[in-house]
Amino acid sequence: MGKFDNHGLNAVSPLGGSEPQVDAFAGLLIREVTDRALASLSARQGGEDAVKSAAASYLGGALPEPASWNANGEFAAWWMGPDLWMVSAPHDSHELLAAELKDAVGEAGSVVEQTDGWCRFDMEGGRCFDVLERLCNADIRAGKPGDATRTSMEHLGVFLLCHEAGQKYSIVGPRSSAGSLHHALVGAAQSAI
Amino acid sequence: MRYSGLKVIKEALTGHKGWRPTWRDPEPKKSYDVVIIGGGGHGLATAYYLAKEHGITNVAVIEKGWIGGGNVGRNTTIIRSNYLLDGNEPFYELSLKLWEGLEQDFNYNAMVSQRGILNLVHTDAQRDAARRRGNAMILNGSDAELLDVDGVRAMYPFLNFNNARFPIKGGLLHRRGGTVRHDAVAWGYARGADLRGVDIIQNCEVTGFKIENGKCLGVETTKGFIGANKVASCVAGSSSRVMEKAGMRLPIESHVLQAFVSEGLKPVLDGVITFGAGHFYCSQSDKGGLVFGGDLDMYNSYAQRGNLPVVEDVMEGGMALIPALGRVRMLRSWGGIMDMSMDGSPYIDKTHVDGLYFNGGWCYGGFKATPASGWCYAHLLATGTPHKTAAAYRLDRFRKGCMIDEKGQGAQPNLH
Amino acid sequence: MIINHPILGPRDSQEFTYLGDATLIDRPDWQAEDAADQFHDYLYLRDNPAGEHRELWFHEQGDRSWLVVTRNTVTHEILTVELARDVARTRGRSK
Amino acid sequence: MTDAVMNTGTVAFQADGSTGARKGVQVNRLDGGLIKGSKALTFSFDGKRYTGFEGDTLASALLANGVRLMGRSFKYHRPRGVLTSGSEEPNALVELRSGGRQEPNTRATTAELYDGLEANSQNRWPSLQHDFMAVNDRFSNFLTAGFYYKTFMWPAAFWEKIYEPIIRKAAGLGSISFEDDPDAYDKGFLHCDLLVIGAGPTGLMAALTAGRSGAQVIIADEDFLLGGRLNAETFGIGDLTGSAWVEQVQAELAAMPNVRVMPRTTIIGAFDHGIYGAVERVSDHVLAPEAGKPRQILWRIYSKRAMLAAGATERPIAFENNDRPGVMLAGAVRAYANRWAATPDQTVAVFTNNDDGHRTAADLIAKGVKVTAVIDTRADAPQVDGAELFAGAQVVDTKGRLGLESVQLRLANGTTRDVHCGALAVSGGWNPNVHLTCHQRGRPAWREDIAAFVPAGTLPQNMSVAGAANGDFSTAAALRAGAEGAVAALSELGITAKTADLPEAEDAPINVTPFWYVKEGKGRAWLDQQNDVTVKDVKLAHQENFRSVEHLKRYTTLGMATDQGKTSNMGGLAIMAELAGKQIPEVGTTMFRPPYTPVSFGVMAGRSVGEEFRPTRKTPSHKWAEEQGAEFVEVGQWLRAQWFPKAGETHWRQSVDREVLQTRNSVGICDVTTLGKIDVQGKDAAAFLNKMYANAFAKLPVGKVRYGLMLREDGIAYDDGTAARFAEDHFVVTTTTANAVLVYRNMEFARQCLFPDMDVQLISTTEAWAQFAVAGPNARKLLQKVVDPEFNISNEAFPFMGCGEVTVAGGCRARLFRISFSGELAYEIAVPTRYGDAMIRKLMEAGEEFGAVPYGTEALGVMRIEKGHAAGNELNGTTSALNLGMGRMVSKKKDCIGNKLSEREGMNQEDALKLVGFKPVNAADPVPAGSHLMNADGEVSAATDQGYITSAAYSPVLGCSIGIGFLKRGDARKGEVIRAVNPLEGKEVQVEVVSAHFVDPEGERLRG
Repeated sequence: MGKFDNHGLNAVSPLGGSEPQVDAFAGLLIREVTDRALASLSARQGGEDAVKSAAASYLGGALPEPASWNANGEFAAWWMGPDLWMVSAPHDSHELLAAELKDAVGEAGSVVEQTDGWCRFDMEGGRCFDVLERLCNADIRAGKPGDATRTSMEHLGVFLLCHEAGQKYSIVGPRSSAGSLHHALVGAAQSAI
Repeated sequence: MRYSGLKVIKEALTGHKGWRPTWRDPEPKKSYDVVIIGGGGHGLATAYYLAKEHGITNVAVIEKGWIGGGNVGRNTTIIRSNYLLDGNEPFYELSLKLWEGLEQDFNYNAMVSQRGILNLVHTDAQRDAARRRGNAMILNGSDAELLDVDGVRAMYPFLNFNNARFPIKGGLLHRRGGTVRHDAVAWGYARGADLRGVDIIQNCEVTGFKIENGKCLGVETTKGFIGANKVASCVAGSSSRVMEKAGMRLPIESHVLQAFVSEGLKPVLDGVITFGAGHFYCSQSDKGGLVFGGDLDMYNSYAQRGNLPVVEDVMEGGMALIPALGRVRMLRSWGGIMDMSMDGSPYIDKTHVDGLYFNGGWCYGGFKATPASGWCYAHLLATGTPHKTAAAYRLDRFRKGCMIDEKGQGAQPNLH
Repeated sequence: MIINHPILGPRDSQEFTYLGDATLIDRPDWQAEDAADQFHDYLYLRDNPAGEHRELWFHEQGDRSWLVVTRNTVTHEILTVELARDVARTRGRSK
Repeated sequence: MTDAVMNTGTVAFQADGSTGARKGVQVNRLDGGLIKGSKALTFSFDGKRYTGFEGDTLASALLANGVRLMGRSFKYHRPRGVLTSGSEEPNALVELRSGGRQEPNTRATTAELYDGLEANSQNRWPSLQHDFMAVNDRFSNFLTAGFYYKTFMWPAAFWEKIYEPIIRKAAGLGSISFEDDPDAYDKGFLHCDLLVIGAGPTGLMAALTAGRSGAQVIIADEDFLLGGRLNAETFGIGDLTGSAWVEQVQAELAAMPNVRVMPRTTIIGAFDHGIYGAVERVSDHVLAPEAGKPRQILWRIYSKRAMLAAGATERPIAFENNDRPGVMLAGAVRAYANRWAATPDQTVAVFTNNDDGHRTAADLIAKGVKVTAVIDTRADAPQVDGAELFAGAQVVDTKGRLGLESVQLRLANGTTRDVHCGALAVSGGWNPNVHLTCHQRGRPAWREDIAAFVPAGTLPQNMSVAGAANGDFSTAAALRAGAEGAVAALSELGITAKTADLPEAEDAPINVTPFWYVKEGKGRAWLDQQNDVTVKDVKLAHQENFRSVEHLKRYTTLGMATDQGKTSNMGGLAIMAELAGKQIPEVGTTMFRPPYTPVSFGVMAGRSVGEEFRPTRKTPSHKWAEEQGAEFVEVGQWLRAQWFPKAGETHWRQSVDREVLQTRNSVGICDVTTLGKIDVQGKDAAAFLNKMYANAFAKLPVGKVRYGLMLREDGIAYDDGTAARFAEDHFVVTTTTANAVLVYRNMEFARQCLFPDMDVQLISTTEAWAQFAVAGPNARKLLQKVVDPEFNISNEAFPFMGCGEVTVAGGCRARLFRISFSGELAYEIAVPTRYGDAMIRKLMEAGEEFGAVPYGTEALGVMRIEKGHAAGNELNGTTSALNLGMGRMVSKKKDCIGNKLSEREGMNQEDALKLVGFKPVNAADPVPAGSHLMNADGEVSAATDQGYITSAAYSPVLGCSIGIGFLKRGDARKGEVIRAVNPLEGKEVQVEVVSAHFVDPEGERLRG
């Protein structure tokens, strides 16, 4: 699960394992994802344009519009709120993503390491609609790739990122509740499939 | 006409010909000594005690709809005297004592039933708070017992002791707490007041106040002007609407509180029980329905109805506490408009307008307060001075920094 | 209820936390002559209308925007929704 | 009929052996119907075994088996049979299933038959046939409406002791098993352009029209079979039977990906802005749900438009003894015959005030059932073939103890006549199902031509009503209304739909002459059969001035039963109107409220049950702590280690004392990740914190931490924590575990609503860092083994209240804060959460030589009480900085949240409560938190109350219990001996008032 032993401390996944958890159902796969580094980027007052252009050159593409996410090469980013984005990159190559991003945007923006604030589960397969409609109020059947929706699942606030409508989604939630979120996803899958 | 078992038998044997109207429907007189706005529990109780305790019978209670149609007719029927703060507990203890003698006093069986209230605690901090409150109750002449988890299990073995997210650690038991047949309270006070000469005027809405040089002379209504030496507002959730007509802004927000009843069941729950780790409390009516409720819908509202999220939240709490309820069905939901005050405690006070009085801010504690509210409001109206147990319920207490904040939530009404 | 978020479109009110009357934006000047009275009225008195009510909602399970929602407290109909930050600026708030 | 039924794929019984055989068992089973005669199902009622067929309900199967007696009424325990064929059933309620699945008050009319179904009658003892409580019926004259308000008052004590226990025991209907419900429930969310409520001719036509336009459509019906009344009538549609047409439409809808057909799904409520609640009964028609599958699902449906096509409910006519088993609604009798091939008896009479009732006679005759009479209240009643018609006649009484045997008529000419019949089909006309239109502000309006209320007033936003629910009762009208309603609703959404060519269908006019109750007769005529409310009760309510509909309902309990008066309210209103000399619309109606039909707790809770009631938050060291055998405690949603028992420790106190002493004597480690952490950046970050905190922050140097106190605007303290300055424009703020969310919300409020032009950015980082407190004289020595050598953390280089970024364990980035909650030389060290598990192990390993201990929340609590630090119990929402002894911290020189209102007189009185410490005079005495404080002598009362103890613990350092709490003028009373009273537990101890700083009051240790 990534190059974590770059020092004397070994990492564990949000679910507490040394390897990411995978759960398989007929037509659905739920995968714990642990190999991404995260950093939040917010524009300072008056720095909105500067941040956007600086981020664009660092990420190799524009920051996403509200309620959406995009990927540029190894980077991905989603909109969290007004003038606030979450940037993600491979953990192996960017464990210090926050520092890199701060260098890129300088005084124009504020950057905060978020890597371990979150857990992420990817849901793949033809039954995504049937399972997600048991979990959140987002109109997923009307959704499209690139949608980034903040919603709640079983009392937990999560980001729902659509990769391929009905086929692949990422669910990003608070790390300390990874167990509860995982239980909710698996429970919904068992119920719906 | 006096009600009694003998009377019931006599009437049964003579075709029930002798039952008379429980209250008259008179036309309003030109003026009264006291005009009470609001034919709810508090208004009717105030009229009753004005007549009975102070001999003031030239009184009208004016109600825009049908009497008892407000919160006295849409609450969860609980009575209790288990408050923490000195500003509150003596008042609610007075209320509970009045409940205890009420039926004989007004000759109407309101089914006052003291089967006990158990507030569950789930953390050590809650136990500490329960101990402080229990001691305050006892110091104020009420009753309280601190139960450990085994004590709770002995009372209600079917609560969730096995796989609870927030395990039960004990509870504060208030044996004199209980329930009352809510509608009967309004009817009993109405009958008692009517028998003593009070005019109860239904379908009569106040449209304005007649105020001249700082003195209130009466009210404009849909049935014309009604003069009064004293006008006493007592309209709970409608307080801001009514007092606005007298140019007042109040420390009150109106919020909707939903309540629920299940289908009738053979005995499940003897007393009242409140969940300490979620929004759920429950009792069982004499008819067999589980009467339960939880938290406010949270947003300002004058609609006597709520929305689905709160229904779910409440019934999630029910299942968390009593897993055996899984297949019990909720039969009906309804909403009442709560006059939420800024510190969770009520107001019984004069206003800046001479002859205009105000009673409100009961949050969702109004029902249990009905007798004491009427008693103390009548005392204020009759004597001009606050009753000693209600002395803290002043409108200017926030200016002075003397809040009575049981929950410690500050100036946010929907959190009280 | 459904709140039509100015940035995100219709969202379930369940995602929001309610605060209350939008006049809570108009925090008095602490150095005013009658600051004590102003703060009292600001914090404790409410119009509490039966009808149109401008009120503050926080999109806690969403984008963390504070919104000013104009809603009818009798029908629950929602008339307008604005970003509280914009409203605050138009009401002269700055630093 | 037979061919058509063949077409529908269901099996009709021919006059052959198999039918005969079946009829042998099921004496009242008829030919035809929409049941699958090929699939026999066995079930039991009150222990007796019966056979029915797939497609039966419990009620239809019992009728087919010749069972009419199914229940007892609530008050008089009168024998009762089934009145209706749907969810409005007031009488035939049973306990379905057993054990944890026992389900009281289940309507036999909606319970789908499955093989092995087990049902029992309820509210009777010892048996349904012989019910002891039926004695009440003898005393009915004493038990009139509201009688209990007038008696049971003497002697006062008897109410709770004698009367009420008897009443409570007698009250209620079905019973629960008290076992946990073993089934799972689920919830979900659906979105659509058009929600169609009801799948009768109206709803199906609407769904078809909308579906063909490509719109997103959901059509839901509470029944397991779509079609509504079409399944109960013999109408044809075009050249098909009704049921054949339904199957055809259903097939087309099923083929549309944009249409979701939801049978067994009840729309329970219409909520704000087009949100509907729906309950889908996924597994109630089987013995038990499949593994992992839910019993029921609660759907939250977000609709842009909704059409109510819920049909209508027939209403009875009240007459003497109209409640005997066998007296049923005419439409129900028709439904049992046509859909379920069952009849309540082989001889049936019909009593009606409208043409529709005549259909029942015709259909029964066609099925070979003997119709002994058609009694029509109208003198100009239409002719009847195959049965004797009594026009202008009324039913004045009935006979038959456990089941109807005959009815007595009064004919138009005034003479009376007895008519033999085992069932009486009654029709008083139909009421549109307006319920959902009333869930918000809708108030139905009276329509004279159909003598019923129809939807009116403000309907729920974007809801329309069509078909019988709107008072258009004919099939043709329903089809038209459904199609046109769908087109209209969609056009509002900019979707064009075409009205399909409507098939031919019956278009009979409504001929009804209002007739509510038979006036003659001394006996009782029932309105609300379940609650035993009779015409006499309504008259008594009127006599006693309970005349408003709401008073009528509440005084008589009319319409308060499990059916919510679906069949009884109308009659009550009409009679009250007559008595009051008013028109029915003047009297008005009571409120219909959610749910449309009762909803189980289980489905409203969904998957949030047991330990999953709410999410659980786990600390980074959770797994390690489990390995140590730690006891855990819920702190908000967090699970935290409470203490770490060692082998041989038999009482938690032993563990906690050891953890405290070892920490104070050497070093202890505690996971403090749960404290809220908010990252604050921006040019105005310092100015912003200066507004948030009561004390000053502007001048806090970089690399330093400062304690901060937060006030509410009302001047009451609500949270405290630290702010560490990592750069001029970068702070990390900590909050208490409990208030993390609240503080963040308040900061965002200030940022967006109060100071919108401040350049400040906020984000929570609570979960991103695993943070550990390392406390005790050996804390530095321990950390020096973990922090990489290039970082100098000596006392000089890294003094008290210092903070900085370091690396640990050979390059793992970390944050180090020199802050102390325990009062010892202490640090908090944070690493990225994924390394938290490794970090706690690393710290323990490094601490081995010092005998380092992990400590839990208990030891943490003991040490903070020993230091007199305020926590949740002290920050209880009613205490000011002054009370907490921090009055001087509140800056008067700046504007900050809360400082202005903290100046109010009531919060600054000279006898204000002050936080102080308490030591028992007798060291052995405990001083429980929650005790109240009283002067050394004088009475113990609320009036003499001096304060209270907020937190208490046994201090292993002092060797006695200690407490902190609030005492009037406490700071001026040190040394005074007072009493801590705890009457709740019958305790009173003498305590000495001391400083709250029990240990190291000068604070030398933490600077060491």
